[in-house]
Amino acid sequence: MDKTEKWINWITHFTEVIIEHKDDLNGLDSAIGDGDHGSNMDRGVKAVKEKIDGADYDELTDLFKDIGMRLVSKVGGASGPLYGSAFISMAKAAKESQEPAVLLEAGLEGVVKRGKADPGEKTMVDVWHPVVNSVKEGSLTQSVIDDALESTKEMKATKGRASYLGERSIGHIDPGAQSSAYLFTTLLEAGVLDD
Amino acid sequence: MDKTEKWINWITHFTEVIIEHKDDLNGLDSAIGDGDHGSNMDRGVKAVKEKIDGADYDELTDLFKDIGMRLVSKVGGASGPLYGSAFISMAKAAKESQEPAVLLEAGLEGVVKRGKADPGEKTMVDVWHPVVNSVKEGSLTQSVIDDALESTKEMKATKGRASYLGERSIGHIDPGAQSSAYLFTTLLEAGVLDD
Amino acid sequence: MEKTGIIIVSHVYEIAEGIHRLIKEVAADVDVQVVGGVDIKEIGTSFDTALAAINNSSAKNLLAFYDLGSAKMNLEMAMEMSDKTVKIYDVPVVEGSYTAAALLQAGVNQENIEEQLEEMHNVK
Amino acid sequence: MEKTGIIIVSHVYEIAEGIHRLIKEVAADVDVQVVGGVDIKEIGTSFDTALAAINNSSAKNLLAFYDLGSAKMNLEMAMEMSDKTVKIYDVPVVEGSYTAAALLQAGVNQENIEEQLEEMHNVK
Ligand SMILES: Nc1ncnc2c1ncn2[C@@H]1O[C@H](COP(=O)(O)OP(=O)(O)O)[C@@H](O)[C@H]1O
Ligand SMILES: Nc1ncnc2c1ncn2[C@@H]1O[C@H](COP(=O)(O)OP(=O)(O)O)[C@@H](O)[C@H]1O
Ligand SMILES: [Mg+2]
Ligand SMILES: [Mg+2]
Ligand SMILES: [Mg+2]
Ligand SMILES: [Mg+2]
Repeated sequence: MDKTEKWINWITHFTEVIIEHKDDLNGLDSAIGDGDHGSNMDRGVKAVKEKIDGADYDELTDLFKDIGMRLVSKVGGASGPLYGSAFISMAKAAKESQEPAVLLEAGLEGVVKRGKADPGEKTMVDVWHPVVNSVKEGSLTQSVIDDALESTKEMKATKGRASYLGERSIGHIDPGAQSSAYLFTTLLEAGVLDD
Repeated sequence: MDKTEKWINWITHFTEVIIEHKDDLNGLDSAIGDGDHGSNMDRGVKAVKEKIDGADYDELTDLFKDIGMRLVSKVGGASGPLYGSAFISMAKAAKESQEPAVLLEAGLEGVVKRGKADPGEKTMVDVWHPVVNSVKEGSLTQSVIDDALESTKEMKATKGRASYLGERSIGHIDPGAQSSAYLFTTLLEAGVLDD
Repeated sequence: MEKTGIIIVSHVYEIAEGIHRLIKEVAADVDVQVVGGVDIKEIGTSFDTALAAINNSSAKNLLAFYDLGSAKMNLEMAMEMSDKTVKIYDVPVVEGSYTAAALLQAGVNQENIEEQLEEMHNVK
Repeated sequence: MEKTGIIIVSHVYEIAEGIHRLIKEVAADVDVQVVGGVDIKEIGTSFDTALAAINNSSAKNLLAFYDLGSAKMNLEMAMEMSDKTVKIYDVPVVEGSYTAAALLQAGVNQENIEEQLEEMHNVK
């Protein structure tokens, strides 16, 4: 298996899961946002799939860059520049390293640089942050992801559209945290962290 | 001459003067606003003319009310509710009195109630206020009107669109002050204050 | 509880229509009445259209938003002539009406909406 | 002095077009580029259209305005990829861009425009 293959498998699998859960993501976003997170991500991952299907990637950096650029162009919501910045940042890091922990940490930095959210603000960062820490420690499991996702439920949103709801954002899972949970579940399943 | 006739002459004359000076008023408004004060007033007075031409007014209150309602409906700019409130307020006062000083003071109160401008804020109030005071003292002359108008030039606007320009509003005559100056010059010429 | 709606008076037809679309996305069940411009082409506001917006609402209690000062004057005249309860908020027209609508949809009461409108420039 | 222009990124096509009309009335000589929505129908913003707005301006120095946070993120990405000088202002999109445009038209410099933007919520 060459060095980009398992990463491509990951993204392909993520694409499928997003498409499958489009309505669920829209539903979560309806409760505390504008109800389009599923449609946004669906549009984005389909554009990514179109770009990478059949293409040959010798270098991880090229793969990640193509993914990031498609997402910033096509998603249409806040998640576009956020996931886009994650992958563009990973593309830069991939010039120096193939290490999942290094790459994912660069991804998190991209999300934080773009959205300026700290942990606890009820965003995708609340999944990315604990997950990346676990990857660095070599201890990522599905329950780390599940717990991180669940933790967003009781948070009050102070970033993004949900922040307009103030206290009323409490009691709902954050849609971007959910799509990020899919991202990391499929990462585990694709065996990117194995070897 | 019946009691409404000289007031009707005044409004008819005012209408003519506004139509004649439409471009001048637009020009003043271009410097510190959106350039439409002449067009706004032109539309308003034409609607007033259409309403009162040929109509019979036994009571001043009915005349003023029709004028006011046409202005609030048709002018389309800030001057609509301002002149409109002036005439509607005069209509109310005319139920009790035919005295020009009383009626015009009610007009000023209407403008101030609506726009909440104090003297010195570079608005039509800077013409209305000294003019009404002079009418009350029986001392209104053309030079009172001219001086009041001229005084707006060095003021800094703190109400209306011109206030967005801050210091840059200084050095220009206020368009609404100019149309109000026409209003009171034609009042003098129509002999409303005589006898 | 009395039904609460939103009205928006803008100087421009497209701004009013656009805010309506933005708001309806997050507040499908809130009655939102908008009016923009003297008509489709002409920029400005008038008493008549402001009053029509108030009357067209199915709600008796209205939160009102506007862009520039003359829209506010027409709104004030219109609310004096209406028997509905109208409160005008001096907040950014797009961001303020969006916030109020999202909160109304979530069932937040007017008092709490007002608190959030006051600090809303921090959200942006 | 370098030519200064304005760009506006909104989530909705009509809001962007409407602000453009409102602004041009008081700032006929200012280059104002607007973009609204992912396209005419779809609400949202994207990096591509924000970058196009920056590139389409004849000005090298740009004052940028947006409605909701995701528009700001796309603007930030676009400005990082552009060699123009772009400064984003966290002020009400309609009222803020209107103020900046009126002042630019009057020849006011950027520093003084910024001072007025800071106190602009008092004007309303
Ligand atoms: N500033 C931010 N930082 C991190 N994540 C954010 C931020 N703003 C929004 N998000 C994430 O984006 C998600 C919403 O994405 P989406 O619905 O596609 O965008 P939009 O809110 O523009 O419609 C939220 O659930 C949240 O996880
Ligand atoms: N709050 C106010 N109080 C008194 N007069 C005002 C106020 N706001 C605006 N004006 C007057 O209205 C005039 C502008 O009228 P007009 O151009 O018809 O309206 P707009 O500014 O809506 O285009 C100004 O020159 C000023 O005299
Ligand atoms: Mg959304
Ligand atoms: Mg959206
Ligand atoms: Mg004007
Ligand atoms: Mg106007």
